[in-house]
Amino acid sequence: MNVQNRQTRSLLGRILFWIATALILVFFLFPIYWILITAFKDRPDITQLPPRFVPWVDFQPTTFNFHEILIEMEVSQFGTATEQSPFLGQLFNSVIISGTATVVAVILGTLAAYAFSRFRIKGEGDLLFFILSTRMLPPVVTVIPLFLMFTELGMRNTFHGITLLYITMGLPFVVWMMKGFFDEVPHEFEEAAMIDGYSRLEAIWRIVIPEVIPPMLATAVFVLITAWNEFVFVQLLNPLGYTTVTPFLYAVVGYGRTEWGRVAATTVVFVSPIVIFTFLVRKYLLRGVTFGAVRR
Amino acid sequence: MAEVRIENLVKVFPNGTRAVNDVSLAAPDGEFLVLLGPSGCGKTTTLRCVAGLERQTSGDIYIGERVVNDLPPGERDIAFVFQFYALYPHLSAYDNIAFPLRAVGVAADEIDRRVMRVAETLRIKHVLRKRPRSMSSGEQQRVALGRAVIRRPQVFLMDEPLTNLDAALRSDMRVELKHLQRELGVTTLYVTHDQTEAMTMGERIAVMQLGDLQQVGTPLEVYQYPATLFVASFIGDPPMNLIPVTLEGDALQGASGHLSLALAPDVAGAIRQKQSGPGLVLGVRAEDITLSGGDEGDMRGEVTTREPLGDQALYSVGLDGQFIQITTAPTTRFGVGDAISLSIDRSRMRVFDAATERALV
Amino acid sequence: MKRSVLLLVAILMLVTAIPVAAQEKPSLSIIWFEWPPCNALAELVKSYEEADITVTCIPWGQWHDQIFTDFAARGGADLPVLDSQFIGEAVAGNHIIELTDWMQENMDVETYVPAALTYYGEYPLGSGHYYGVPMIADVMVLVYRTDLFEAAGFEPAATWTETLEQAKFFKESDLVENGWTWFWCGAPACGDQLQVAVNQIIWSWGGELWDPETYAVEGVINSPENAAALEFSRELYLTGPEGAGNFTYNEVVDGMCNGTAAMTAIWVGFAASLVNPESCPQAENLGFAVPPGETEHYLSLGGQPISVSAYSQNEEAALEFMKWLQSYDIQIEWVKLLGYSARTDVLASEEFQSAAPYNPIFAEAYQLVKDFWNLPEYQRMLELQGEYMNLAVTGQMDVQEALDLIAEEHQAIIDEAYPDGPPAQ
Amino acid sequence: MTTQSITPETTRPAAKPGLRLRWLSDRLLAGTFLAPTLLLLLFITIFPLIWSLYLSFTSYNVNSDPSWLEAKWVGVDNYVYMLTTPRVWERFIESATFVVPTVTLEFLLGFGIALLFNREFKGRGLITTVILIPMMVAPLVAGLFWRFMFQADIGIVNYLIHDVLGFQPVFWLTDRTSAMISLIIVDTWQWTPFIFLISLAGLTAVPKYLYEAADVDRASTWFKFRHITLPLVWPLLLIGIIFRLMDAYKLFELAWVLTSGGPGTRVLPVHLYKIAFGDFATGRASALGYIMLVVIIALANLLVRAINRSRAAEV
Repeated sequence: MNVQNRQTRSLLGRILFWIATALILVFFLFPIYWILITAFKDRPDITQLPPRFVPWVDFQPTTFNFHEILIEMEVSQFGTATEQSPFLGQLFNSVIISGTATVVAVILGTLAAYAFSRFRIKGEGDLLFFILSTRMLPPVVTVIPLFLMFTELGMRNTFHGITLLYITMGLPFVVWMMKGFFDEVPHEFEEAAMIDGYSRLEAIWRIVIPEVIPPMLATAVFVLITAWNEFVFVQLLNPLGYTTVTPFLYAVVGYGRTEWGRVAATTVVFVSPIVIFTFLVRKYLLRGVTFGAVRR
Repeated sequence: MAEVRIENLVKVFPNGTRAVNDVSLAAPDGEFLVLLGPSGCGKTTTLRCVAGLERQTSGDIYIGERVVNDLPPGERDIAFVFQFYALYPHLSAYDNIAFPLRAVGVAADEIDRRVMRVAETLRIKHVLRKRPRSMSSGEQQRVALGRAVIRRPQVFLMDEPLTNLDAALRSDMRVELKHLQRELGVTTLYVTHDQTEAMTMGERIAVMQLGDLQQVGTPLEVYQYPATLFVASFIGDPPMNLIPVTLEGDALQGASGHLSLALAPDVAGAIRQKQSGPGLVLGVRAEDITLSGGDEGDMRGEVTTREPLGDQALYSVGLDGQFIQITTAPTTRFGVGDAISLSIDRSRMRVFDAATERALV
Repeated sequence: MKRSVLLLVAILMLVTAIPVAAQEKPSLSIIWFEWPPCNALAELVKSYEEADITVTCIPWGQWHDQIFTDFAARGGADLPVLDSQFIGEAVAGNHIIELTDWMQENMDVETYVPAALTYYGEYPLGSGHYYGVPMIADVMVLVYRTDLFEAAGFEPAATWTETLEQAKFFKESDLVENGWTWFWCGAPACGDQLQVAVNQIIWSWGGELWDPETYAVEGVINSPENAAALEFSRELYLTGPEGAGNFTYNEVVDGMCNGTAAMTAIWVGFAASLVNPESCPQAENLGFAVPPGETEHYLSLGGQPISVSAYSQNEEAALEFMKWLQSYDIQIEWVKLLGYSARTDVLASEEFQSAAPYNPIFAEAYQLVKDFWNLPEYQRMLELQGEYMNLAVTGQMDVQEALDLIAEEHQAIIDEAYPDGPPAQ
Repeated sequence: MTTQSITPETTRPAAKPGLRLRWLSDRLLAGTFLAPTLLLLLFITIFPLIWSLYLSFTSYNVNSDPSWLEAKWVGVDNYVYMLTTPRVWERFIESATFVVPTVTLEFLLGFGIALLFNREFKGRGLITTVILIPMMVAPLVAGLFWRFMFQADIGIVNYLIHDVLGFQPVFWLTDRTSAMISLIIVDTWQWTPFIFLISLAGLTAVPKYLYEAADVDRASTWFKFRHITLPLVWPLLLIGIIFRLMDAYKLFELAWVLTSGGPGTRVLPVHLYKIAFGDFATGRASALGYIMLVVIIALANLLVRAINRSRAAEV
């Protein structure tokens, strides 16, 4: 892990650096902060001008929105009918569907990438491009045929149906990323192991696997994000069974009055698993994302 | 060309290790000075400080008359040859060699002329179009050299450039490198852990250990008159025999009484005066000991092994749990187990103070 | 026949509860979009014994596409509540059954507001074939800040021009920030919001969208009256909040409730939330009136028809339920639950008039309803109208140029769909 | 060849009898490794591809035609219609005015920030992770909250511009040009971290001794950037740009929520959605879908070839 250690010796250089960093952080993180504090505001505070920025100073934070989405939601703004919020069930679905899809996609994709990198495959370039091109057709065109296909095969409202779809959506990214990585890992060590009598599989197990875990984790982050936030297919294919959170996210916006508080609260809870996972694998992110495109 | 002077150089890494410990050293204009020592002795760090790739904690470095402490590498007019060549993987050999000239905007035709001349001298014209990945390590090494030479710097700094070559190529390159340096007359600091390279290439050798400069001297001085126990043990193959002794009267006595070496009174006097404690170490090269069948030598013992080395024979004789190694003419015929006696050439032996490890006489 | 619209993505979501196989009682399913009347319907059907009825309310964004994807899958609810403009599409795909004869025997047809029956169920217009009966009637009511009107000495005006003067007065005054706020969004995701708002102004200026007999649009939609009406809309827009070009019902309700706007006109369906102090701070200061007219007096028709799916397994039970639903006393129950009926006798009934303060105004306004074309090409024509009129209202395009563009492209769509003129009646 | 990844001194595994027929196992292994991925891709994507390709040559309307099997074959009418209607060309231009500036801006910003952060400083680990959060937020939510912030009257952005700085308020979402600008801003906000991460990974992968050699060769900072950093990192950036190009080209949710597909931001997927789900004209929608596919494949092909060219010149 090489890091340029050009100490910005000059004081001016250091000041400019920290000003630039501050500006960057504000641009990228303020909207996140805005979502976070909106989640803790009740309705009047949300749309006030001048905007309420600082909790406890500008407004009294309340956990009302979280209560609504996690426990019990007042259904119609007019009546008093309330119903048990479906959010937690859907969050569980999101976890198992996106989680399984990510794990399987990363494993299958890595195996395929290894094959592309180590063995001479006929028409390798075209095959790789085909894999990449499966991600190019706009979903709006494929959504109807998939709907008909899933209905025909009875895969709607099932766990395996949507998960299979998410695995396929994740594969292109995994294959391209991991192939790049394998190209960078020198062949000599596997070959040496094989000369010593190890089969290719054992050589992989002993030499390659320990080395491949970091980039697999890095790839997993990207695949997870795509599966986690997917909306178009899940709300068409799984409206009744195994629904994930994204359709709920759409519905919770409400009708007549935009329920900013609820949307923000849902987002905060919905995005935190990914933030945590990314934080856990942050060390591997840099190392794993080179696509092997930088020659040594 | 310029003289390189290092004064009281100290380098302490952020994690606390004192890589260079108050080293002062000067390489006069045009000299090929070798920095020799085991890995981790601070020789590379010293070289990198001279190059400006590392910033010394304290001490001054002069190139020619200029103090270069605060100058970035680019402004020190030095060339650095890396151990792993550091060739730009995406550039051809030609572009790699031309890189330093392009960096300062030399005209294209001038660049072409000089690159061709360097390729000529280093016999790498045939690889100019190739990229590093498709060249042999020998060729890569010469391209790295080409990149350094083309700039006509005041100083060459080389960090173990030959270690990655195979044995045969390495000995050729030693000769070529030495010839090239003498022809260009550029002051060169050359780092290596290989004493043969040091002995054959260096006009002077600076031996370092754990950050300290042990000794600076010509190959002969360093070989024949090692200033410290470490230099004695590090230089020479087989290494110098080091026998713990004590001064009894005018004679050096071995621990088990098998060895007693009479000294000239003035020599014994000098030792007694300079020694800091009773413990002394007698240092004598294998070729400075003669074997004889009789029993009138300084020491008697029994032959434990005999190794024919082509132009010599190497004997080892057990004494107080250590082996004394003696090289003789190939024709001497003592067998294993024969009782022999050894006599030591007084004029070529060294006596060290066991505590300070420094040579006394 | 109006379509109320939500801001959200309109990609379909099926939330039809799978009907539990009742022992002998048949089970029926109804699908509608999620808003209070849908909950009211769920309440109403509980008192129906002949069948187990499940009412599913899905977010508006997915409502149109959900129903039609179910039609595509040859399934879906027994009794889909469509929007008036969907009738064309549904009939073209023969997804719903004809009710013309059934209506005559089972419904007191003469008690209904004639326009309601026509616009909710007849396709093609004037053909005498009916495919839907009114589920809920809806029309816009004028909503105004009573406290501001008192301060300014105003009364709800009868004409749009006078209303504009009032709005301008409020805009310049420091009593309130904005005069007239409205759902000006004409973008694809906003469905028909701008269109229903501006249509009633065009009709009130004596203008038309097209000629139903000859299917001609050129020369009709870009007539001088329409241009004047659109110009007027622009001035009305200017009395509202800045950048209201993307406003939807949400922003309008927000504006009225947090007190930054003096007046608007919105579907009566929203009235319930406007008078609920818990969700609307300005609830006490909001008054209701019949929206103004001009040389003529028309209002965009809202409400939705209910139809019987061609793929329903128990068509008989469905028709039975429809008969029950349309009966007088059930319609009375319906209005008690804050539903709205298209039957004049129910509208005149004491129960309806007293159910909510604005009901009498609704009854009066509902007599003035008029609606769009309900052709299968409705969607594309609606989009074009929305896009260009929005540019005109927000001042990014000259009014006449916008109308000419709409006329040209609408005519092209109709000519392509009906090469040899209107389909035989 | 720095030894960052595997040290040659890894202790050799104790010799164990492996499979005798080594070449068979290799080919067999290649098959077993590739099969699941290719089968899955085929199973899930093939039917939709064939289905929509076939239908793009028919006048099928999923709503009115009874079943797609009897859809009426119209040859290339749909394609001709799509390529000759001026409105469709407007959509292509509008899509381009979105994709090109967005991907360029994301590249410049992402790579710039990576260069800035490619040094040792306090909190480097935390900042490089926290800055990735925008990428993790669902596009709908990003659209919704940015819409809230860009709202002309009650939005914070105009509050800052107008009330605090005193400039004229900007109609971010309703004015034709500024609507596109706000769409670009939000997409850049959400996806610059993706390019940033890839760039930083590339920069840290460049061996440090190359820069040392360049320093010794008196190369200026710019010269080092131009002749070492860029050429080495460039292929990796291209891969990042390809993925961004594909996704920006397919963008739908953000345009639908932020500007409701309104004036100036009616990018192709929004138009495609309206045809597919508004008019249910599946035949036409599929045709437009395939035209879009051909365009993006051509673009991606150019970029992939550029990458291979840089690697192939490896002779």
